[in-house]
Amino acid sequence: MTENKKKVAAYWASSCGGCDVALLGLHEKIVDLLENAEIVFWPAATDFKYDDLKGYPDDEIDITFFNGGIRTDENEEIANLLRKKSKTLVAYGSCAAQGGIPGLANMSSREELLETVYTKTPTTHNPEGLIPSEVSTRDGVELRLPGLQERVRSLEQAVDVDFFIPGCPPPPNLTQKFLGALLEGELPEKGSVFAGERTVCDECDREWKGKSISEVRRPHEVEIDPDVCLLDQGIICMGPATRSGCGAGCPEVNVPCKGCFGPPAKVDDQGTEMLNSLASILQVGEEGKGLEEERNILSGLRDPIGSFYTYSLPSSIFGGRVDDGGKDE
Amino acid sequence: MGSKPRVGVFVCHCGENIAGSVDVAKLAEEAVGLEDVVFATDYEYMCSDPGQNKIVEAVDEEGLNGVVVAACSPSMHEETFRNVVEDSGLNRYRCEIANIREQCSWVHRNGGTSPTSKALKIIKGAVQKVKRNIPLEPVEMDHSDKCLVIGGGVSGIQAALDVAEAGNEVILVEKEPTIGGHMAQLSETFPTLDCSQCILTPKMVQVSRHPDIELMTYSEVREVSGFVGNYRVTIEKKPTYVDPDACNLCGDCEDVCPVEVSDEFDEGLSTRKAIHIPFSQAVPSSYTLDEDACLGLNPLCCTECSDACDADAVNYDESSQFVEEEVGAIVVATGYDLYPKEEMGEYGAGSYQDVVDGLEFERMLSATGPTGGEVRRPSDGEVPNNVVFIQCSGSRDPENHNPYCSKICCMYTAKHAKLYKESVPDGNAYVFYIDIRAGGKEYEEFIQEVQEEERVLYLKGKVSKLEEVDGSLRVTGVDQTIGEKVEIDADLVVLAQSIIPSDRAEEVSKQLNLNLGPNGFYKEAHPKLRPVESIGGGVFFAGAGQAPKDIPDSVSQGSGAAAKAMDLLAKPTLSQDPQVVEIDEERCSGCGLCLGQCPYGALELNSRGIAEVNEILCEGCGTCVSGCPSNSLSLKNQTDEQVNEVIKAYVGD
Amino acid sequence: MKLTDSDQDLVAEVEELSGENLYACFQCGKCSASCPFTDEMDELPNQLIRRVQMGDRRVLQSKTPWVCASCLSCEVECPKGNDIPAIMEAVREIKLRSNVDETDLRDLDTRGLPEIALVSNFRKKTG
Amino acid sequence: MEFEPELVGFLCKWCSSAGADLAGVSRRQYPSNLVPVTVNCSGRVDASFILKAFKDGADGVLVSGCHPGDCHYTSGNYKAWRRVAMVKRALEEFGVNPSRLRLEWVSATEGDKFASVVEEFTGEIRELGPGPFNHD
Repeated sequence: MTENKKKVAAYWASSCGGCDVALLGLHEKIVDLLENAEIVFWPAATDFKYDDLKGYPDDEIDITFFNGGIRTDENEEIANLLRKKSKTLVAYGSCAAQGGIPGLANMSSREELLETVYTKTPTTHNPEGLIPSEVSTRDGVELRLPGLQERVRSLEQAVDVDFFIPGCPPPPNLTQKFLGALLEGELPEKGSVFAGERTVCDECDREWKGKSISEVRRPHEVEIDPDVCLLDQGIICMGPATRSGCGAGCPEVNVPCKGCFGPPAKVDDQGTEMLNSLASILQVGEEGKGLEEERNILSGLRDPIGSFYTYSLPSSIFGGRVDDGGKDE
Repeated sequence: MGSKPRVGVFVCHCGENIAGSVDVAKLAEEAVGLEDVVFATDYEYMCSDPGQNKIVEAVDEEGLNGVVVAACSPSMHEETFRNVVEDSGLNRYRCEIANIREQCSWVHRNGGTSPTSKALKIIKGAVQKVKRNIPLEPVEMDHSDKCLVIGGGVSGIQAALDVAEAGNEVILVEKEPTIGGHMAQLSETFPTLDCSQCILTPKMVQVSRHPDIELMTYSEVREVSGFVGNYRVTIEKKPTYVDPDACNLCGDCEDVCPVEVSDEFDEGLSTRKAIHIPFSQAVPSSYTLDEDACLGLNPLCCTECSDACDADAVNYDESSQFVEEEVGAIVVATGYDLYPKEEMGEYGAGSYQDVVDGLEFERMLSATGPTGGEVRRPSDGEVPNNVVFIQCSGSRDPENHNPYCSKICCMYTAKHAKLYKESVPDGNAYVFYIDIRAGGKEYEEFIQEVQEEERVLYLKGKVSKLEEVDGSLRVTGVDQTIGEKVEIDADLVVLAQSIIPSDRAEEVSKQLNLNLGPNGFYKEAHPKLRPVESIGGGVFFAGAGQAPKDIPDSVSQGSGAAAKAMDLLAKPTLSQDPQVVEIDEERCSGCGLCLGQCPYGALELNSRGIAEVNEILCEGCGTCVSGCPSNSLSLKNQTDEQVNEVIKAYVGD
Repeated sequence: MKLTDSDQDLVAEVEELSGENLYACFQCGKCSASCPFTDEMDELPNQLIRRVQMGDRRVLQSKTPWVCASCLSCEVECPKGNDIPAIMEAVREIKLRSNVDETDLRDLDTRGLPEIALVSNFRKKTG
Repeated sequence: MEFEPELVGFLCKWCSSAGADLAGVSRRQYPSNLVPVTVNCSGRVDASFILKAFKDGADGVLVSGCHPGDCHYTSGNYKAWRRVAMVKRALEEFGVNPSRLRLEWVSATEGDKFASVVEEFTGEIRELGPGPFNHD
């Protein structure tokens, strides 16, 4: 172990674990990394304890890859701790960067979530209807669980973040690119996103040929033309409102983009941009003649929030379901 | 703003108009407290000379780089104050109007939340906007001085003559071997009964002789690129195989030609040779060899016409020529066709020889037509004694045919009936109609005259059925005035077939990026206020391609289109409001979603696959800006940031 | 009604008797709108004119000309200045001149009847 | 004190803002709760403007443009129509009463209509109470 080795940490908050796997997805490159870096904290791969982390002096860690959003008090506590101990904190993956899929839970209240998960799912067996709470006593012993917060937040919504590597999970080449920049000491300005500057369409070879679309279809309802833009074929593809850098892998294999790279540089709310654009290009017959039908199509869309905010709900304008201050009609 | 914003706010009392319900002094006081506002004042009449001077002085003394005038609607004095700001040395877009009169002081005199607090919000919004405004200069562009007219019917002829008379070069493109259009086929014109050719052919000759009109007959526009002021047009000149300069119209070629085909000028009621001239006064006056009918342009098969031509005008080796032209304005006058009578299942679907359409009947009535002007029925050449005219044939029938009124049929049917009665005084003319629409100068008088003087029986009701019974045509209709069905055994039936757009309309609309309405007619920029302009600008409509029209309307619109074209061509440069769309080339991915959203076709993808805006075509509506999913488009001085900051100024605190 | 079999003589006769051009009528209906007796008629005055235009002899069976009181309302209002009462009279004349005697004096109870009524009766029922 | 809603109105420059001006010229009185943002065309109204207005604290948002067929830019109002339909759908999902967003066609000659629309809308939102991000 040389003195020059960079101290690297990785942490997993509210996420599926795929991002940790993605780090391992560097394959043999990880060996190169280990030549130049030392892992000082990575619960998914190594046996470090929180106390070890707490014991480090501030700014001891050169770089922390933080994946997952902030869902629990524990997530927030460790995020703060890692922020203190790290020179550079990277929001790694869609959940850390925008809140990710777990962020869709923001469409329900905490109580609704617990009730659904512990009592309502078809596979749940919980005859007593027990719902975990932060503090409980068993055999005279007080047990504590990290608190489940009201909302999922992206890492940036909880602590200061230096860089973002988006993706679900981030593709290895972006991680490599970041590590290269780190080791060369050539990191860009704070707040940079390690991905493209444009949208997925920039990397997608499909061509938008029409002027508008006249219906919205689901992928299984279409015999997909491999050369034509999926949106042009009526399939909701988030590509136009999603940051590039992934190489358009999904649309290339007839799978519409779900938006995991988050919004492109100038967009702050990916979902709103997409629903706005979809409304702009939907046209039944001659412009202005099919208004009622168009409205029916738009208001009949299944799960608009789930479709347009798959990965970005917590960092969107509304952030999730809100309480209408007023009375319901 | 490059340097730090220094905004001045000028609150107008407008006498008591604003000051009567809004605390103007308080507004000025509060405005100074706003971020980036370094000066604020109120004055009785900001638009007066002393008021304007206050702005000029403050810009100078306070080093303002943004001005907000809180006064009346921008539609009143935005120009005034922008001029003042320009006079004071700033770019005119450094000025914003806060409308606190029409939309505040005048409408909130009593009750509700305070008009003063609303006025302050409006001012705050204007401050947020003006400090983000960028200086802009009008977009200027050179243009070609030529005008292209597509279609050589009477409307196109009129447009071409008017534009050329104004001193601009005109290229008149006509797909047929002669100009004249349908008007040249007509016998006489309603309501004056002028001989159609007599009034038209002098104009045709004028076209051919005009030094500034380049006439290209037997030609079609094949490709158009560019935009208003600068169109690049490729025109195909099809081979006529006859040199018009050499041809002396002796007609020897026609005499010897062994091929006879149906004559389209006579609507198929006569035949012509493969080498032919549409009619004797055709312009250009020259023969055309119809390559489809000719025995193959093969000297081994037949060289009769060439052999017979003493002038050596026939040349079998001619081929299509493609001519490229740059033009600034385009007049589209592609005209109309008749809805085919084959579509009229209820009227025999074209299977009865003695059921003719309006144009066929015109040829029968024409002195130069196949019957020399005598009405004779096609089947046996007999003079018909009972003639039934059916109006609205294919019109006003949304379910089976066309939904619209073809406008001219009431009049030409009356004319037909009159001319028939003049030709066959003992004959009976019956007209079936739904309504008589005679809304033109001296039209109603004409209709009444035909009914009264010519004793034409007008029956109110549509004919349901037409069938051949014992050698005549049994017409079954109704007369609603007596509420009874009527039958007529007719010798000849004339269908006033619906007017439809010429078959060229669709192609031309694609070439020029024009919109077609639901019935295939060109769609104008505004149905009432801009009836001859296309949405995109630079292309103007004349004649029946835009909607069914009679001759006076077609000629008027031809002149109207010419005036619009001349107006454009007369400008030294084309200039445009610079508040147009701008594209962030670093961000645009060329997804293409914006292209179809632009009503003006101002957006296209460039060779790098990135959207590019044509600032001349862009009208600055900003629809595409909001429709861009990556926010790569912005509207100058109405950016997302500006709107969002205005919103914050209104509701955020 | 088969128009090609129409009775052109009827048209000519009405025009001769009335001195009016039947084709001057363009069926606006104002005569019928202004007529005070249409409730009693079996067809409207404009319909009667149309039938005559068409040469429809059934018009001679119509009640309408007999209900017509020649009050001239229609003529005053007609936009074409047609003398419609004259046309009505012409139709009545044609009917009368057809010389059909439909009244048998013996069937009539003439007691107490004013003379003028008797004359009217002859005029109406006899032709 | 009675709840006074804060309303933002996006008015197109050619029809609705001119209509609002006409209401002024005719001195037609209406509540001052709505503050107008004039944009070139109702088609300029981005869905995010509407959501941000709510986020900033607006209790209601009006989008007003030229009548169908009369858009100064021929078809921007149709885009507005569809975007508003879409945002209403999203608002509903987000738990916001979609009546807080209103689309109206107001022409330059309809000063009275503009005033009535604001009057009605203000009343309606006053009834509904504070918007999703206005809890004060």
